Amino acid sequence: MKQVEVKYFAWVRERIGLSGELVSTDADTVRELVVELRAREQRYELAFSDLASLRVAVNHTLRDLDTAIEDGAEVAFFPPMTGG
Amino acid sequence: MKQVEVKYFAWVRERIGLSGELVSTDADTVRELVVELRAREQRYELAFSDLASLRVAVNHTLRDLDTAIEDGAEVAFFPPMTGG
Amino acid sequence: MRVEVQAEPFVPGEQLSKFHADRIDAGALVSFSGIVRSDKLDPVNMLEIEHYPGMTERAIRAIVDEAVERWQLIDCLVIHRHGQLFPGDHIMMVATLARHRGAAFAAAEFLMDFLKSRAPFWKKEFTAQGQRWVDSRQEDEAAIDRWSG
Amino acid sequence: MRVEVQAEPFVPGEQLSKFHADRIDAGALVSFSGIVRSDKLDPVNMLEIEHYPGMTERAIRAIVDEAVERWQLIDCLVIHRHGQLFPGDHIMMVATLARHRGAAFAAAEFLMDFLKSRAPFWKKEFTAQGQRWVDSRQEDEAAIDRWSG
Repeated sequence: MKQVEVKYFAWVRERIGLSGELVSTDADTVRELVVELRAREQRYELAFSDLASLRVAVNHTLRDLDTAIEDGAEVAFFPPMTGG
Repeated sequence: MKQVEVKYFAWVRERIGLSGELVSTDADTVRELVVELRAREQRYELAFSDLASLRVAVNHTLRDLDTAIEDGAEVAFFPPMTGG
Repeated sequence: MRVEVQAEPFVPGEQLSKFHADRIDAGALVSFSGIVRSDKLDPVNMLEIEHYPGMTERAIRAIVDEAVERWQLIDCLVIHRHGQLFPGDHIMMVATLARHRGAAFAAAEFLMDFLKSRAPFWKKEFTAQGQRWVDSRQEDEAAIDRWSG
Repeated sequence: MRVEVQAEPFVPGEQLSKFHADRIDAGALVSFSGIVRSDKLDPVNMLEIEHYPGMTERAIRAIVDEAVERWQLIDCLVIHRHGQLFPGDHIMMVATLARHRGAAFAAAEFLMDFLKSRAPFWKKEFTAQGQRWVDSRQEDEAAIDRWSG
């Protein structure tokens, strides 16, 4: 089992109702982690319902869903950014 | 005979040795005025030797050599501008 | 190459004066600043900007590094606010110092395009009708693509 | 729409602060300033800028009017110095205030391109080797053409 720090921002955070949580997982990739999270509860299902409109960062760098997850990684989910 | 206020800037001014002068002329266009001025002296001939590298303003607006000259006009000759 | 991510307000003119040390090899200085805009027909009372503290500065630095290398910038500044902002407030600014104006302009536009959709900020507008997250726009992604030529 | 043609020095940051009144319909503020540059290998000791007093402000206003109309600018500023300048001095600046950043950037670049070769200024460099008039460059004319599309 890996320990992963998962973070949520903007409407992902609002839908899940958490800004972050420590997750124990067997997921090898971000995509597998998403499958696990969606299976948990309605609010996760809702937050992850449209993967095309989600962005992922692993250890503070933008990545895609097929990125491998190591033990101790920080994985963040958020909508497309609107800075500037 | 028309009276025309003629002005010279940058290296045109330096070559002719004047920043401006009142000129009495029968020229109908800027081109005819240039012919008259060139005929005067070596320093005018030198200043007007390369017409392609000269710019003309009539009454404070950029014009070309075929622009008509009215009595009392202000005609300025200068190299391509280098502002900014 | 100063990068500031801050809740505090700033004055672009003051930052521009501080930024430009008298470097005699610099010929061109460009600045951009983004302002909270409110429409008469649909007034925005407040703009809340959320960011990702562990990642934001790192993401901005990566964008700055690329701009500096690509246009050989002599100096570069990015300031971006988060938290609660109000109409007329300055959200962020960039400044670029280069030998020639083409480089200074291009680098400033590059920085803006990437800060817009590659730095982890999210804007929420508070209006009389309620709250709404600002959507990213398709043209923001398209703007990124023009730099990959 | 302020236009200043002056011998006196100015500080771009101060001018930028003065320029930007808090208009809540403005979303984007761009500034450019040009600086007297000196090369190590061929140092410029002084730059003298000659202009055509009767025509300069009129020519700049025509350029400003076109930019304001074309990009629906909320405000626009041009300051241009003449006389003797030294390395590190600010030669001129433009600032543009618009609803969106695309317009503010485009208008600032347009103003620069036209000020460069359509406003009656001429630069002379004073170096250890003597004096020389700065030549206009072919690409400055080409820069003008890109706006006629």
